[in-house]
Amino acid sequence: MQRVGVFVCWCGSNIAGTVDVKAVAEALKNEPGVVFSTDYQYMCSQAGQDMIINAVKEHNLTGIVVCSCSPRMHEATFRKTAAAAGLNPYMVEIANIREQCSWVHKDMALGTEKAIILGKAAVAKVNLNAPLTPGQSPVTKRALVIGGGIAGIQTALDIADAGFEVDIVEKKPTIGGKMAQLDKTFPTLDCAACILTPKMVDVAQNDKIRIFSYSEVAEVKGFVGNFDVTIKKNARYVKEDICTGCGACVEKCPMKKNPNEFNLGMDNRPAIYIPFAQAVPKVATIDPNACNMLKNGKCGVCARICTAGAIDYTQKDEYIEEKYGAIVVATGFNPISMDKFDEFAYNQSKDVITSLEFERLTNAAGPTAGHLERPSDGRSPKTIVFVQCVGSRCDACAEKGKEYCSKICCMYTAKHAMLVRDKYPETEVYVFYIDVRTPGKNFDEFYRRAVEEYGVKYVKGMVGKVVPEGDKLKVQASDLLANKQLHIDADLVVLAAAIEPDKSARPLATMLTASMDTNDFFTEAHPKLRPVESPTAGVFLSGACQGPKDIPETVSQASAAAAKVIGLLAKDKLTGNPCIAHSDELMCNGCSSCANVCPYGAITYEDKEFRMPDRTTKVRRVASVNPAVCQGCGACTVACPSGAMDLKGFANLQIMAEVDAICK
Amino acid sequence: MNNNKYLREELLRQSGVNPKKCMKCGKCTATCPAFDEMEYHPHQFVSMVESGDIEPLLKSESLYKCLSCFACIDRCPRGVEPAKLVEAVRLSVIRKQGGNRLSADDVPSLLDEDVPQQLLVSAFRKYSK
Amino acid sequence: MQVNEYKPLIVAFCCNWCSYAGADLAGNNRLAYPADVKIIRVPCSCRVNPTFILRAFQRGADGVIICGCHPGDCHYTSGNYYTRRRMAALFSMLDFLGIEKERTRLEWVSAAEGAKFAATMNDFVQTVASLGENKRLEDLRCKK
Amino acid sequence: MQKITREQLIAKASELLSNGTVSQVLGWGKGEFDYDVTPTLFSSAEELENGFVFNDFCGANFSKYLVSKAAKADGKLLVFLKPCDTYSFNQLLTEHRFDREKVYAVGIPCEGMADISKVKAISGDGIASINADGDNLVVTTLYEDAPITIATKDVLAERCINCKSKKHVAYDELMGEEGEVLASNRFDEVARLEAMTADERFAFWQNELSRCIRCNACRDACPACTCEKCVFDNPNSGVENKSPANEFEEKLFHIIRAYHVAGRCTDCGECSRVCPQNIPLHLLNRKFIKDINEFYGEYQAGEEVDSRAPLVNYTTEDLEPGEVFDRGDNNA
Amino acid sequence: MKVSYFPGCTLKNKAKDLDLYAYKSAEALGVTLEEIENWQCCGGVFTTAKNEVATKLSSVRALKEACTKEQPLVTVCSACHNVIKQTNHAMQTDKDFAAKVNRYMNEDGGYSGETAVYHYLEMLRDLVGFDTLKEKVVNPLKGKKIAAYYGCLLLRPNSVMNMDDPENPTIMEDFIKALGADAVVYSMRNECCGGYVSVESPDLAKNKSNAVVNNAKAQGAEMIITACPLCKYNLVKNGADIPVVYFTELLAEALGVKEDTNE
Repeated sequence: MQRVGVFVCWCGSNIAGTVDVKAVAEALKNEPGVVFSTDYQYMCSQAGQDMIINAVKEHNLTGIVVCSCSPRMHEATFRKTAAAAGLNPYMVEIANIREQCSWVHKDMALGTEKAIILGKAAVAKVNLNAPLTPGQSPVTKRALVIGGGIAGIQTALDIADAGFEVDIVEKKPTIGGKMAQLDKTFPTLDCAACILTPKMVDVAQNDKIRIFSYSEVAEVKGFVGNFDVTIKKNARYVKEDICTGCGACVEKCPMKKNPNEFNLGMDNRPAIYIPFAQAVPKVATIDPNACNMLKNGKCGVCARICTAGAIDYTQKDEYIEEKYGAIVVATGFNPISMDKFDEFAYNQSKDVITSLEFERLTNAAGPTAGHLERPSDGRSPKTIVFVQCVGSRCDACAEKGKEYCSKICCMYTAKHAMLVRDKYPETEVYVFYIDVRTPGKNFDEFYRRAVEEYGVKYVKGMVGKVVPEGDKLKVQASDLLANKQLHIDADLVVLAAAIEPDKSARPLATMLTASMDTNDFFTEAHPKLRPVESPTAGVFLSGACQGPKDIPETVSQASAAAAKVIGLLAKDKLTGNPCIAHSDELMCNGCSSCANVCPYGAITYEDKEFRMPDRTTKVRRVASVNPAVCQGCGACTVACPSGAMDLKGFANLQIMAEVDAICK
Repeated sequence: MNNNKYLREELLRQSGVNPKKCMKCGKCTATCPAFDEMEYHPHQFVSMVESGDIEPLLKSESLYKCLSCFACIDRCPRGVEPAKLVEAVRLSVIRKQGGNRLSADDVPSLLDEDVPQQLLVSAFRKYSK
Repeated sequence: MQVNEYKPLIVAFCCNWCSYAGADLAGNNRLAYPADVKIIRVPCSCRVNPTFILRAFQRGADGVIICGCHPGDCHYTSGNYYTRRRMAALFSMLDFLGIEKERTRLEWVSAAEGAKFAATMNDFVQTVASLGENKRLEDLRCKK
Repeated sequence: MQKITREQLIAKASELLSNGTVSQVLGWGKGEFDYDVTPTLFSSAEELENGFVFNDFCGANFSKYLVSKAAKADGKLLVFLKPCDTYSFNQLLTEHRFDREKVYAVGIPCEGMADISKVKAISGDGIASINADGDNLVVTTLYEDAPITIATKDVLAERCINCKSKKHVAYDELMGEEGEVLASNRFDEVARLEAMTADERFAFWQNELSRCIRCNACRDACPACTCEKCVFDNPNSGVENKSPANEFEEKLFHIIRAYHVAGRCTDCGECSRVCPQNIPLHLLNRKFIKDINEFYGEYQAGEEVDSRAPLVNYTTEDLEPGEVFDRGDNNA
Repeated sequence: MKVSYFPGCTLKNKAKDLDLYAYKSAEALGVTLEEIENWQCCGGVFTTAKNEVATKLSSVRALKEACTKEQPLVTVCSACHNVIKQTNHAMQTDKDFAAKVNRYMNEDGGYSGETAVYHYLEMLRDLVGFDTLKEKVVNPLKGKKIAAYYGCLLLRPNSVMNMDDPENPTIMEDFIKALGADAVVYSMRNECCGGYVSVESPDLAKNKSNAVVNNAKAQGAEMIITACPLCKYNLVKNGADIPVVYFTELLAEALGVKEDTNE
């Protein structure tokens, strides 16, 4: 039995208005173990806390019950108070008589009665409390960045700049991500490659940064400060450390006709390839689905041509295990499939393209060397129709598309339209829009320039149908302001496809136990105050994996995530939560039920020798909990049939005592 | 407008359409095959019923020009279903005494020998009560 | 108002991360529900042992409700999935023994669903009140 | 009548003892009466000859004894397993409850075991001897002059009438022919209860459970109840109780016991066999098994070693507890 | 396999071909079409208003009969299919509507949308299988460039009809390929031909149907197939200069049962 002090808070009138606090304090005086009971206007104030500290000393209290607001509000405060009074901070229990009593009940008598019961439950619990000491765990001073686009690159550079080691895992053969595929960037129109590739080179040359390209995360174990990650390095059949990236193999490879992913399939690449000239690492990769040598054992041209001897057809996927203190998710986005929007004839005509494909068509390093040509016949288009919001802002009951605004389309379409009119002034350019959304520095000015200086025809309305006929695309659309239906014979139709999180994000979230929203964007720990952290400790969010973002926003979030990581890695020790599971080995059957339900793999087994009553010894298999890994959910405690497994701070007997007190 | 409050509610109830979902993109009107014949277009039906401005619709020939092809329903990104609203307005007209658009007497003059029965029965269903 | 309106005793187990926070939010928004509901905080709905539920009935509870994060949103990833299976099995067993199934309930209440919390509690209290006192799982020794 | 004889089993056991494969034999030992068969350890052919029996009353499931006996045995322990026993055997292996290396399992066929209370219902009390004769049992009693002949099939235990499997899922050696997993009607009785109203069910169980004397036989015979320390014996568990003090305690004990073995119970039926009050306790376990099958897909505990029991598993698409009752409300 | 069959008014009059070929072809494929007894006209168009009950009863009766016989209900005419399927969907999802209908019908057990409704094309795809169909073809229509015309009724509203991707359907193209011919894909195949207003607003109808035919021709079609008598009438009447035939006719031809129907 403890010597319990009860402190009933008025919270001004918040509690005292509906609960007779004096009566509560008085009633709790008679509870077992209670040696002191009082009330005060604001327990959380300095004066209130001092009152608690003095009472602890004066009455030799060993346990404290505060009847006040939610423990989610001030539990931490009162634990500190207890510590200041020389008590173990976990000898405090809170009875929530504000959020769950005075604020939801109107009747003084009923409110008071309930407050007393809640107080009794807290007293019953604290009587069974035991001092708890949080464990400490070390921090591995290395970060993992998953995704090597501009978000991952910026995060990695910032972390490395602070002196910590960073690994980037990128599933493509090169880092660079979507930004590497872009032509110009809004609203400044500087070329994406010109600002991105120097950063890629910085990454490559930074001795704190390692790049695992053509790789993916296979397994994540552990917890904040101590993640154990298995990285699967896919076989690229080229020895990365030997390949010089000279490109001779690429030139000589006879299997030339494979859709070039970097150009979104608008041209071909050989079976052995380097995605683009500034790739990092600049190393060739063999596509095993295209290579005749790998498929049929015939060919071997690249191996013969490679003077460095970098080709290795026998290379196998490699698994690398590494420890990290923090993980940053930067898995980015993709345009959605246009399959469900074939009223725009994307599947029927090569000349209906997405905006990302348009980027490649105008990019000097793209399939047309930057000349705007129709994919079908190479003619230069005279009339181009841009369609906004394809698959964005759809209602869920429309059963296609996304409910959210993709955010970047208005601006890049203005950019596309402007660039076309700039380079090919004779081209007619229509943009069909629902709303033009341009919140951002210099964004609306940019859009206005497209209209006013470059003569882009913005039409408030939507395209309803695109009919490829002959060499034209017959576009039927509405002009809502003129109340007209327009029929335009276009040469090229560009669809601003909605963007969605990369498909790899969902399984990754499961591995990380990081939560996601219904759209598969990662959820932030708090939408306003903790926007770059996942609710899972040690996991941080960078870029479009958290929601649609343009480049400036992505880079700011990337640096913010890096700052959070640096803050974590700068610590030598992390203090854990002491409310964790523990197993009584005398009662443990070793049946593995607890380990089966543990989401963290915190439970392991060992064979232990026990002395039996008849003085013989018996070896039994018993569970033990890794205190650094256990997060204290309690799933194991219910799975355990013998009751050997219990949870500190929320023990079976404590909860039953609460039940008894409430039901008494 | 108050007079139309009841009618508006009735139209929404029997059509099951929620015009508040509309984001005014105009895709219904963009895709409508009968646009040229219509005085009021699908997006106008949605917006005018929502605002209670229903009188002009009741009098409009547009009611009989809708092809019931449902393209506006399927292509609406917001799931608004304008065609159902057009039909609801049309029904509120033809269900009234003398509101029939088509009478049996009209039929013979319309016929040619190949006209499928389907056309006649559907015309009756759509234009008369 | 009836003179002798029956007041059921309801024990609500709420997970710390979602449902307890949801209950707090109901408080913040002053969404009223009957004082018959007494909340016990557990780290996760999966901490709720069937023994606790039976214990509550033994000691005089008329209804027991367990609230957790929505499936997929568990702070501990998977705790509520185990809860879902355990409670499905347990509730079905209680029903098999002829104990009113309306006295037990499992609800998913997120930290944002203060209104749902209050509505759920109002509904549950009403349901249990209409059943009357718990007679089938009572322990006469624990009677007042 | 069993297809395998006492003599065959003794011969097999003696052979394994003499060639050193095993050092001890866990078998059915002679009791005070012919129907009163007791699990016994034998160390020699002589002991076997004197004390080993095998008849229609050898229902005891030996798997559970391996938890305590296998660890203590010096060499290997020979255990005879009927098909239903092998499921428990696997389940205990899954839960790491004994060392497989210490056990030599011999699978034996089973034609179903007799229920002595059914025999007594026909013959009356005072049974002096019971002998198998073909498909019949010949019973002599103190009160009747002439022996009474009873068809074995008429006194089969309920669990054997609804036998789920004649197949052995684990053994080192098999005697006799291997059988098949059977399509039994074992859930019919549960379904019958489910179809009752809640009031009827309550009355049914009130009547059954009120007879409980808390002798703990069900728990002690149950091959899933192998806890080092049972919560009901543990003063620190908060639920310790040693007598069926009232209706609540009866229910608490049986609900929690059934819950603790839910997903692990192989439906061997030992609980009901050993209950001196003839409470159909197996129906509680079967209810859990039936529910689990219906909610989460067919699952037979012990069918495979290392399978994951349904209650320590989940899918994201599992049904909600509320939906359990929505699936056809059969208890209006 | 036996299925319930709802022919509809047009198939018994102006579109007898569609009906006869459907019967013969089904037989050749091992499917028996059992005509609903005393079926009544579906009304040709589904009234979307929730408070319109009486006009939907004929469809419910047919559905109920199929339900009693525990058979799927198959239709050939696009319009009948659309009306019946939408009615069935309303019976499944709109409780008020279903209750009203059941009060009218006053039949044993009522009806709440249990019957599976198949268009004949879906029957070929889902019950027979296009692979099986391919095997049964005796006169492959090699080299023929055929354009499928879906029109509106087969595919829309997609949330109810759920037959195929409403913007990029393939069922008829797959059907054409199964018969050995080349399928011509063209964008107007799911646009309205204006059939409903072919008498009332002939210009609109002409305009729309020409756009369909021209688009098909531009993509190289030599023939158009359809499942809708009204579409066929409208396309032909407005001067389609390539043949427009029912898909069942093509099917009967490929299966080698076309001749015996022309007695």
